[in-house]
Amino acid sequence: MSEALALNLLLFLPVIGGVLLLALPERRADLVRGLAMVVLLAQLALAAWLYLRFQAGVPGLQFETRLPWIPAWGVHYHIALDGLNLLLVLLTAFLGPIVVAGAFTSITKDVKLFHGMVMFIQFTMLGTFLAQDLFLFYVFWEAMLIPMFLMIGIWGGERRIYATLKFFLYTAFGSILMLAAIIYLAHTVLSADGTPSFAFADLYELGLGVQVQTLLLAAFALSFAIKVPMVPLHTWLPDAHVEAPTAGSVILAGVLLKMGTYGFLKLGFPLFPDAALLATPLIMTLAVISIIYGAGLALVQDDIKKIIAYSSVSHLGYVMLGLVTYNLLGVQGAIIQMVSHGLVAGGLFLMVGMIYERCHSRDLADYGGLAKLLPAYSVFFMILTLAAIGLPTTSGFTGEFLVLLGAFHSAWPQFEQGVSYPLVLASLAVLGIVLGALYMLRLARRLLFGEARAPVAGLRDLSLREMGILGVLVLAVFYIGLFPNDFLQKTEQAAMEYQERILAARDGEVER
Amino acid sequence: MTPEGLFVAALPEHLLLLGILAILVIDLVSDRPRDPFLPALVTVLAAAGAAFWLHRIGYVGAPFPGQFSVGSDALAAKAVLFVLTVPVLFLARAERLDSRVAMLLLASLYGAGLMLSADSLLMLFFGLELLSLPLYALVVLAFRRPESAEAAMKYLVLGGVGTAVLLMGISLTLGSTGGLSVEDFRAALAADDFLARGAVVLVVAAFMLKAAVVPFHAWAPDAYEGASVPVTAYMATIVKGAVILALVRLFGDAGAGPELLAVLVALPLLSMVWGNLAAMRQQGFRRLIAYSSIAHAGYLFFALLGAPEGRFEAVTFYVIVYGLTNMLAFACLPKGEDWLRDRLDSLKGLYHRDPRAAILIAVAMLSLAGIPPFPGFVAKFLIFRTVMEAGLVTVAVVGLVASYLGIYLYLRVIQYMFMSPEPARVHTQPATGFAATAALLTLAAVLLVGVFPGVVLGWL
Amino acid sequence: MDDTTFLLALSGMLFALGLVGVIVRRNLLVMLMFLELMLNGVILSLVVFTQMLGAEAGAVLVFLVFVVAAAEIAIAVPILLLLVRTGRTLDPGAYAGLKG
Amino acid sequence: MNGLLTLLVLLPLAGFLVNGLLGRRLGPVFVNVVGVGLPLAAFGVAVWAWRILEAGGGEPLIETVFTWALVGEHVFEVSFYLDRLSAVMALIVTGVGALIHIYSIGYMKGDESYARYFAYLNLFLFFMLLLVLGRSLLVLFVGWEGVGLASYLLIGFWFQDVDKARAGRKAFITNRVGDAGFLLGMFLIFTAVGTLEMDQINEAFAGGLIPVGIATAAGILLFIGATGKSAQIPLHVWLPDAMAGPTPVSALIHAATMVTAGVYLVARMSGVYLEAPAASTLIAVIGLLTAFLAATIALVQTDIKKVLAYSTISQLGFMFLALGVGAYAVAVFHLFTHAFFKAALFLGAGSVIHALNGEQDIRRMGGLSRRIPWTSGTFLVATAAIAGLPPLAGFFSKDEILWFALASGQGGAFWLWLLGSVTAFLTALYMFRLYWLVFLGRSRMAPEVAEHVHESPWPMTSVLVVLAVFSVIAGWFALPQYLAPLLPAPDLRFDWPILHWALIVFAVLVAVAGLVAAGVLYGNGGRRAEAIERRFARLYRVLAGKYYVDEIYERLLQRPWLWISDRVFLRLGDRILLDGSLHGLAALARRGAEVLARVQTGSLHWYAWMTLLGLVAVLIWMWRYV
Repeated sequence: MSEALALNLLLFLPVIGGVLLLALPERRADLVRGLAMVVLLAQLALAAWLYLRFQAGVPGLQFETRLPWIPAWGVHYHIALDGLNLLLVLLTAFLGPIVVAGAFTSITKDVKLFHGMVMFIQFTMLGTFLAQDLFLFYVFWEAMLIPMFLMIGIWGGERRIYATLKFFLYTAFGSILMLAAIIYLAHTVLSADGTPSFAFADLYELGLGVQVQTLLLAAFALSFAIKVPMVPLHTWLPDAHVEAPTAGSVILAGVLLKMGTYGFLKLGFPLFPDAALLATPLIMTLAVISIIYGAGLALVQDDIKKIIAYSSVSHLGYVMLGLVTYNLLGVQGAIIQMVSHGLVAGGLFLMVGMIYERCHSRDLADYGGLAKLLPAYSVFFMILTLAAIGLPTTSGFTGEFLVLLGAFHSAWPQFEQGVSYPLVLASLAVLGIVLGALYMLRLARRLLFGEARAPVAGLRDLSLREMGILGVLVLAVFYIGLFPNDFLQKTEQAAMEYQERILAARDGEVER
Repeated sequence: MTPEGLFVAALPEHLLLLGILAILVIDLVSDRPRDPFLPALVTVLAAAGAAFWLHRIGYVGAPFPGQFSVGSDALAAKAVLFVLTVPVLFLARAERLDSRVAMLLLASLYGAGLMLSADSLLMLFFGLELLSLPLYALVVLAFRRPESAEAAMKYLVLGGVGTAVLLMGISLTLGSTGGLSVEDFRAALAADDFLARGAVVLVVAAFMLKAAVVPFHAWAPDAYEGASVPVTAYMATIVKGAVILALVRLFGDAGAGPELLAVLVALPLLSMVWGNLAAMRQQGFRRLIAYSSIAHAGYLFFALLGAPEGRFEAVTFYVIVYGLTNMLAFACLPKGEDWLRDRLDSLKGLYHRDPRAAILIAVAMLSLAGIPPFPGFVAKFLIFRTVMEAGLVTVAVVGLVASYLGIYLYLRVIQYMFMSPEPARVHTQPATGFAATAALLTLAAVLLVGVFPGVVLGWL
Repeated sequence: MDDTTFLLALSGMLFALGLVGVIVRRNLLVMLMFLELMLNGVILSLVVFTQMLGAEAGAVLVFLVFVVAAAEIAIAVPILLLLVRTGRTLDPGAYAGLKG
Repeated sequence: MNGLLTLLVLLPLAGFLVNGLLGRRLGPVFVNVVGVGLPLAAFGVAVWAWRILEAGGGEPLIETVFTWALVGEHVFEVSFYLDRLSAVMALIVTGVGALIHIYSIGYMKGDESYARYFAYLNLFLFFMLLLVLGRSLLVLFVGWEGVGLASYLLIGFWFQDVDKARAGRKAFITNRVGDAGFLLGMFLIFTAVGTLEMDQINEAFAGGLIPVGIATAAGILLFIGATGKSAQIPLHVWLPDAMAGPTPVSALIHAATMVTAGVYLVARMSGVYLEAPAASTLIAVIGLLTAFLAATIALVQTDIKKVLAYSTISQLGFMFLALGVGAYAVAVFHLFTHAFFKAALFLGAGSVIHALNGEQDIRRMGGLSRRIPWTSGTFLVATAAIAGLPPLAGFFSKDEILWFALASGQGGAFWLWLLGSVTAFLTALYMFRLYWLVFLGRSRMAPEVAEHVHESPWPMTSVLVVLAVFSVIAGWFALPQYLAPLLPAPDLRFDWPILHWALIVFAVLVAVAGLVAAGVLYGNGGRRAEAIERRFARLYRVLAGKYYVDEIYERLLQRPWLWISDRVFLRLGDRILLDGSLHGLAALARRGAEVLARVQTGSLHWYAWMTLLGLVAVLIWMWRYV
């Protein structure tokens, strides 16, 4: 099987799975779950195979498929792997079976529709990452809202309607401005050389004026920043997370938020490098504010899910910080941090779901001393907490360390030239690790330590299935913490290209 | 003018006429009421096929020079509108299709055909009236409900005002340019005198009234609510499409002057905001679609802002998509008492009673909202690209933001179907038979347009 | 003011009067008559323009307007009958069941 | 031998994994074998490695394990580095560590989380070995944070007690503050030098290519990290609270090994500090201040472990004083001796607590020397050692520190020596006070406690004896001379042997004075001390309140941060500004929808009006300028 074919299969497996699901009777929930599991495991296998086949150090796209879709506009069905999306695709495929396995017992209503939605989400998320054509990207980007909307709205908590509408309308507002920018770009590319094109590769070569770039970047950035989310555009996130079912939270935190940072990485900054350089102080500031603001908010929450939701705001601040360092360390760190956050936050949400399933409460005040009641649960929770804090040997450390090192590395030369704000921001970001420990350990202490109590007596510890899920996650967390080099090698070329694209603009500015 | 030219150029219209006559004759000779579905369907399909065929062979002809001519665009538009009527027939059959309804429908369609081939304002006016007059009757024909007469009355009076306004505009055109041909109108568009300006704005206003653009929209919600489902579907899609396609034909390769441009920007924008906002609170499905159609009229009129060569493609594609998705939604509405099935409340928990219908309505709603991957997105993209290509970047951005306002109202329908608990007593049943067939037909078309928009765009 | 301008102004006034009449009168039949008045204004202007410019298309249109006006009334009257049968009044204000 | 250092590091890790995963199921004997056997094996390996090192004449052993990350031209390798400094550290860590593991068998007997305890302890050893053997700052940092984790887990070992869990958290957070400084320092060095391998960093700085400004900044930043781990002002607050953990943990982590990591770091990075006199001075001053202030606090503490904790802080301050004046080897020497006597003291305290069934308040002890002679004896030896009585271990190392504080050419000063000597006096005073109150005098124990007083089992006492022996002899190793090739002694301002001898005599006198003072004050049931307490009540309250540093932090940092998070971020920011404007917009849309719905009255007349208005408006618009 050729790799390009496998890539297409990877993308469309969930669609095939979804159609097969439709054929199953609603009452056979076990069959539905089994089928979904098989399909997503197959997808994971494909993703892993493609990851292994992916060649490090080769510039450009790999395993490319490019077919005309709307020829009159130059829109293509164009998908490929590159260093930027490779890990995210792997992460998405990795979390798929975990989500399904995690929902074995918690989803009993509309099982078929639920798994259909999981498939739909997998499809759209993978599509977003794989797309190499702006139009296609937008289609997937926006389509992703639909299954997520339903997932929160149907299987969510009490205020699910509010949360899901807020999620949809908030993100759609960003998207609509991005759409405006895309339409503008489409028409610009048309008038530039006559052959219409939406291919990223062509768009990178545009060379627009700084003013236009700034406006377009503002539109793109708004959309991406909402999805990341960066303060002050984050308020949809806690509501969505709190109300979403566990699976929704896992997908949301695990992959969906990365679409925002991926957007910046793949599109926002490299498409408009001059504007990106102009906006760097702003984005850097917002990134650091996100780190601190999220950490502060996470500290004063009593809803476990909200704590983790706000921690996502904080953690993705690191990703954003890494992206605007424009050096290899920071960018590579940001990529790793994305994956790490996906695993860690996803895992934590799963664990919250497991305890919620048992006790039907997410209020910290209801819990204490779970380490006594649920030892295995507590071990996993502790490991994931530590990974969230960024303790060395976990994936969180790899990401944060490289990001912060990169930030400092790019800030110091500027400091020596008399520009001190990057250094101040980088230092503040480093202080963020203290704040991170503050709220995560508060969570761990309140939940795991202290006098043993829980709303429900006679709690079962983790089942084998749950241990399996968490075990796999934790292994991945440690793998990235201990041996990140393989990942780094595969992404390095793309990160370098990203960096060069933006630095070329800076050099051009110097010449001017 | 050769006879065969006369015959061929207006072949679709002739077929429609033939169909009307056939139904009339059957009705006359038969001693009991006959089901006119099959003849009507055959007629519409034949007319659409003829239009499509003529379009494919690249037929160009002008049997009545200066009055009636057909070209590629006109034939494509006719084919689209006629094909879109097919689900209307199915819907009508699912409710109540007697020969009167069938004949009125075909007659109205005949008017649309004339309008789309009109080369003079005279013909245009004639076509428009032929399109509208049967509609008043069609609205009232759902007279199992008292509101239908009220709806028809409002539609009739305001439609009459529209007719008068259009005539005044035509008259002023005549006074300003000395002729009634479309070229004369285009000259008036370019002219800068008192009469010409009044002429163009009155004509445009009349078209806006027929297409329900704010502030000439007031009849639409009431008329839609009062009419039966198939008639509403017909009004919301085919009539609206025909009117705007006719206007596009009328404008031809001319552009609006700055003053008219301002009107063409402001009123559609107002329409989008108004329609989208007002629809948020609606409790009736048809009323919701009415307001949504007011907003969509705004998008459609935006196409006129673009460069002449792109307008037709944009509008036609939009009409196809918008028409199909509306039909899809209407076709999936559950069966039951008319006023009950119209209430949004009866959609609550629909997913559990009829998952297929719920999913299809959701698809339709999302497409109307312009969310990809559904074809409504491509249509929206096309319209706003047209606007942006004309250099009106700000207008396009504002328009897109206005279209954002509309997302909520469609989401609300989905929310009702999927996320609300089922009402204690359900008075409606899943759609079956003809409605379900219509749903399947439109779904296939929606999927085709959604997955391969390039094919459709290439054909246009 | 020459005759043409006067006649045109008159036609415009007729038209406006008709529209205002539709708005202010509280009887559906009278409203329909004002609708006809609007059309009369149009016809007057058409005639003036035809006369002035010698464009016979205008004359054709005048006849067409007659036809359409008649057709409109032909449809309007049964609708009014239906209305009155249920509402027992010709005041359009009584028929405001559809709103919102 | 290749892989030896890796083996050394991995042995405790294996212990952690085995005990952590299987320990609960396999029972205490198995746990003992694994949990104690592997650290002992590690000690053996450490000795072996040390012999190889010495066989090579002190030439460092380097073992590269794998490349952690390769980013562009930057290489981050996991590699181990054994020179004499790290060999000493490794020997202390594994040696004392193994002893304390043995002690724990007795101390933790019967605890329901026995396996977990040994797993954590092994985990600590693993990270500590990573810390001392790491070649690059990165590996050191991994160990650095890792021991912090182990410390956190062990402090909160009895997690059902909320205060203990809280103390663990406090330790972790405070350390994190230091770690942030550490990271920044590491980043700065990386930016300046381009590598994190410490031997290369030292070389680069020694080469004089790096500006003094960077050296100073890096030095201070790394020192901030050290203040966190080694509990120096201003980050010392966690260590007293850390006494919540099991006592062997206090001995191992919070006295002998982990807290000395900061000292090790500065000594290891001596290349940087040699280029940064300002940073060195800062270290000396902070170290001395810490030593002095902690000693004053220790004077009035009533919890046996708290006294020892402040004593630890104070002794660490001495080490930093030595580091600050450039006497790196001397600091390590004191670290070495301190490890033994402080471990002995803590384990002795543990034995006391064990004997008294958990009692820790020295006001309710007294007269224990006859009841638990082994403990008492070893405790006395260790007390004398820390007080600096010759010829015990503390005497040698402390004397050296004071000498260099005065005479070092790298920042030695009279006042450093003077305050150091005062602190030495205080040390003797509070330590003998402790001994007096616990072991001598009349018993103040509650009768039911007194009944059950018993000497600890042999695993505990034997360890005490071993440590006491080392407390005696550890000073006889000439560690500074051994380390001199690596960490040469600083130049002296004046090299007068007579002065040196005079100072030694003076130091002995100071220690004896402390002993005597303690005897006078506390000999008679502590009545004289109480009189002084009453006389200087305010001073006493300040000391007993630990200078209110915790309270100040709470007021200045913790509460404002909570306030900002809650009021500014959550209430003002999220709820009012962000969600508020969002809901405002939504309300606006709803309101608009309502108004528009009301416009649609259903009245035909009004509809016609709207049409007319629209027509008039567009006509006026079109005819504006015509």
